Amino acid sequence: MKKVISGNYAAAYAAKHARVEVVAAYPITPQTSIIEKISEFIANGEVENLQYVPVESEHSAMAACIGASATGARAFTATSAQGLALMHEMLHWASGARLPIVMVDVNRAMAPPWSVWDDQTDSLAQRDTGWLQFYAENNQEVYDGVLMAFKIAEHKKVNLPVMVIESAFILSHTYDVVDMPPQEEIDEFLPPREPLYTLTDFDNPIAVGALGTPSDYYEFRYKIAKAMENAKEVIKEVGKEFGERFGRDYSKMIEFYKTEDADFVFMGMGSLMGTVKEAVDLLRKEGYKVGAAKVRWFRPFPREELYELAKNVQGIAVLDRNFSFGQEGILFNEAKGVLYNTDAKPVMKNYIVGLGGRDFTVKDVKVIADNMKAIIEKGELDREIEWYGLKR
Amino acid sequence: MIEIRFHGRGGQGAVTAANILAGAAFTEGKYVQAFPFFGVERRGAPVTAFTRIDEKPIRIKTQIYEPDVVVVLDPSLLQVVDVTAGLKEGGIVIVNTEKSKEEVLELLKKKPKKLAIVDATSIALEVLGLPITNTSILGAVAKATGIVKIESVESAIKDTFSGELGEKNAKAAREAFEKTEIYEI
Amino acid sequence: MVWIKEVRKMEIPENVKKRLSLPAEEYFYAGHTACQGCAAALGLRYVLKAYKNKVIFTIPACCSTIIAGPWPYSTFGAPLFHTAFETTGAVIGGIEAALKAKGYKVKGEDGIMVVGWAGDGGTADIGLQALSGFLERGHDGLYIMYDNEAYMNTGIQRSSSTPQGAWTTNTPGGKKHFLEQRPKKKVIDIVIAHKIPYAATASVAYPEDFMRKLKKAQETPGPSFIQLFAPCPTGWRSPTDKSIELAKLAVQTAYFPLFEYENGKYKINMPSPNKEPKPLEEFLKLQGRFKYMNKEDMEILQEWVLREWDELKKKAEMFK
Amino acid sequence: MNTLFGSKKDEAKKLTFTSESEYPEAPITLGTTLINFTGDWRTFIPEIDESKCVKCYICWKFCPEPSIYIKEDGYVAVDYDYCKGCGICANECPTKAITMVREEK
Repeated sequence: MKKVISGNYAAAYAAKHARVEVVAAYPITPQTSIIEKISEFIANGEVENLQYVPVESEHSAMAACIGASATGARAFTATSAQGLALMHEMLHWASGARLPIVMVDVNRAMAPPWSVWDDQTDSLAQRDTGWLQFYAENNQEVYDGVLMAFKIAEHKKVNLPVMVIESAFILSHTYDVVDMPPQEEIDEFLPPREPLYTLTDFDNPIAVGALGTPSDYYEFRYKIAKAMENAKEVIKEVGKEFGERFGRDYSKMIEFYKTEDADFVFMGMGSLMGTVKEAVDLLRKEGYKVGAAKVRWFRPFPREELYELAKNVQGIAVLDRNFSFGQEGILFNEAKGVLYNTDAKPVMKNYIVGLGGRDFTVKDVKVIADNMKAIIEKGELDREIEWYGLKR
Repeated sequence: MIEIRFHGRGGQGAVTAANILAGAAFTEGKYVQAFPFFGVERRGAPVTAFTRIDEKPIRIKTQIYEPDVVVVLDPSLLQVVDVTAGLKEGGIVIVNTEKSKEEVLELLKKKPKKLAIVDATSIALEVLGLPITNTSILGAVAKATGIVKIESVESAIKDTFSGELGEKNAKAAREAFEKTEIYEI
Repeated sequence: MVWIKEVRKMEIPENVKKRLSLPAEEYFYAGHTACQGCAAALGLRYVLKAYKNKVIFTIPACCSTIIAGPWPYSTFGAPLFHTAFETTGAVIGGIEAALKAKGYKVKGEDGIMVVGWAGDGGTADIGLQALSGFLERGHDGLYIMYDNEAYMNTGIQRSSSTPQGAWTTNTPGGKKHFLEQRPKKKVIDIVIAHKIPYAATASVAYPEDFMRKLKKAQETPGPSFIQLFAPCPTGWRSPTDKSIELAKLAVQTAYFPLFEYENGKYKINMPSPNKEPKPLEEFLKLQGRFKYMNKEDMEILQEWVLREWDELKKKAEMFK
Repeated sequence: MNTLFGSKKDEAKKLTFTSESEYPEAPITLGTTLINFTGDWRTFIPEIDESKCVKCYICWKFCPEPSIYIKEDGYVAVDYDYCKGCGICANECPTKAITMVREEK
């Protein structure tokens, strides 16, 4: 059924359709309407067996999800920025204990100064916590992302938590058409969870997370690294199955848009890539041979797909709505690193755009296109990192 | 693609109006997008909200700078906000006011091609008993722009508000549709 | 992978079993790595005797993390989840929610007990917020704070549950006479302020009383809280064989009186409110942590004990 | 062997892992600490004088290990594999039936 709903409502519906059993969450703008909607489902009796724990902080939200997930339940939460930062410690806990929790992070800029607007630095700062990260371009992808996230997270080759990321307001509060399959079809796609272990086996009791001495800790870290590597295959498999069942294919970790014959491409994540695709069409009408590469999955990082792209283009303009202070945009940093030991050496330039929700428009993409074109023609970077649109 | 900008005050339902309009266009098979200005405005402060309507999926995720249509829910805003900022050549302005066409034009910085006037506040007070003009003004939008049919607006309103509330709001929209005066400038 | 399936039953003669004041079964395994004379380990043994294997434990960072055994071994004959320092209250809330979502019976007769077992630092300090959330939301669980009055696992640093005048490694006694400056935080009072159905203090020296309270906690729906006094010979600089003696003295001097709070009513269990408690000095003199105290320090602590004891007696009188 | 944990103690196995693939996927425990004989921590060892023992089982009750067991005849004995020699049993024994003596090693 198609419905015009906000990104946050899409997330809430997806959680409901995934038949989550425990939701523990704490209010923060712009996440709150996800939890409000879920509460509404409960109040209206639209969900069965859903326990909602209105915790006293995000740290406890993640802790409660961890307890619930370790007990075998399908657990869900959502947060933003400061809340995600507060959870940081427990994000490691969730992955270390191999719990397939799914969380929606509504990307929001970190304070100070206070900001409630879109910025990817909050989620990217959690890149080393052992969570898979999926960046949604639009509300449909928020919905699809949450459904796929559970299936991928709970896959026996993965057993890791997944973060589904959407933009503050640009998706979270924007109404858009979302197609939601019938519940029976979703149930077929996403059967009940079969946990790796559970705390309810009283005859064979286990202790989870006991002290790992230097002789054993290392191997458990390797297990997570391997599961993350396995996740790449599982993502493609599940993305393909999703496409076959529901008509929207997610078998690629990077969505390539008109990249086949492109001289150079724009690479980025999340909602800004919708605007970029629009701009690519307009630029192509004007004779530019450009494309777009939307990185859907940042963790695990799609090394192989990026390499395939990089060897066929002359340049990559990496658009980062985030920044790692003392270094560069985070996607740029990772993409460049991946290509270092390969024979693909496109010109790469980092454009820092839209921090704290500053609008990033089709016009801006055109300006960047001209800049990239000049760089490629000249064969020389003007500068490696550009704070695009900075008031100078 | 048609881009519509709503001007209202916090609490008047400008955001809901943008959403209902999107819902109405959606029932006619269009692709839609509706969003508030991403601010932190509180009740009473001037707010804006936006709707995009297109025949194909809408990928663009930016704010609207050059609207085709401007809808003003609160007449007092005409003195405070430049409601015609960025209005496209040939654009339409729809105002809830008791003022005359001349008086409204006087207050607009940029002259639209078409001006629609309706006293939505009186209609809302009469039908709903409340000065909430977001549903009635949509009747004017349907009439002045022809983007959506009034029937679609009515059904989108009933989808948003259940029961009697939906009926009343749909009635307000229909009434405004009938009473809207349209002037080609 | 080898799974060791063991449901432990002590091979105690049947005729003896009847004469024991505690359940014979052991679900707390030997071979653990607690210090000699550790009362916290004893406390765990009692909880496992009370609930057998039908309990899910949550333990944050504390000595019990180590006591519970290094991977791949567990000291527990029941499921256990190790968690981060400040999260006990939240994790047991999550476990309880999951059990309910899955249709398990929680608490009550034959119900699964969800138990948080945390030290005084993990409860009175870093875990206080999550504890408050757990209590306020009314989860069906039990939170046990084992109180050894300092951060023992990290090497004896003061917590807000450390008594005034005590030596710890960050409140040392020196030429300028530093020592712990603030009185012991009354966590149980904070807990009672949440108006939960059942809260109690208990001591390892009185296991029958503790067992009764554990039973009560199981029978009472909603959140329960027990503050268990658990001497630490390592941190208290006391002889390892004196742990029980010290725990008894703490009660007899009214330094740590045993009482229950049940649906608004207070009930003192020990010592007798009608008798003068023993002088505090008897409790203090067995412990190296109090050896830096001068006469004035001792008086301050003795006064504090009697004042608190008096307050408790008044509450017990007022809320019968 | 009639000790506190009986045959379970015998069955307890030391687990060794030589390759990554032998590890479980998640850090969950696979055995009990009964493999860990903490008796060698001891300096003093409890000795029980059965002639003084009144079978009150206070020592059994207060053993934190636990390493005191009850024999067929109702007298108590110590599982020296685990007893760390803390001396609580001797201190709490009302008839002084337990004494802590320096252990010869």
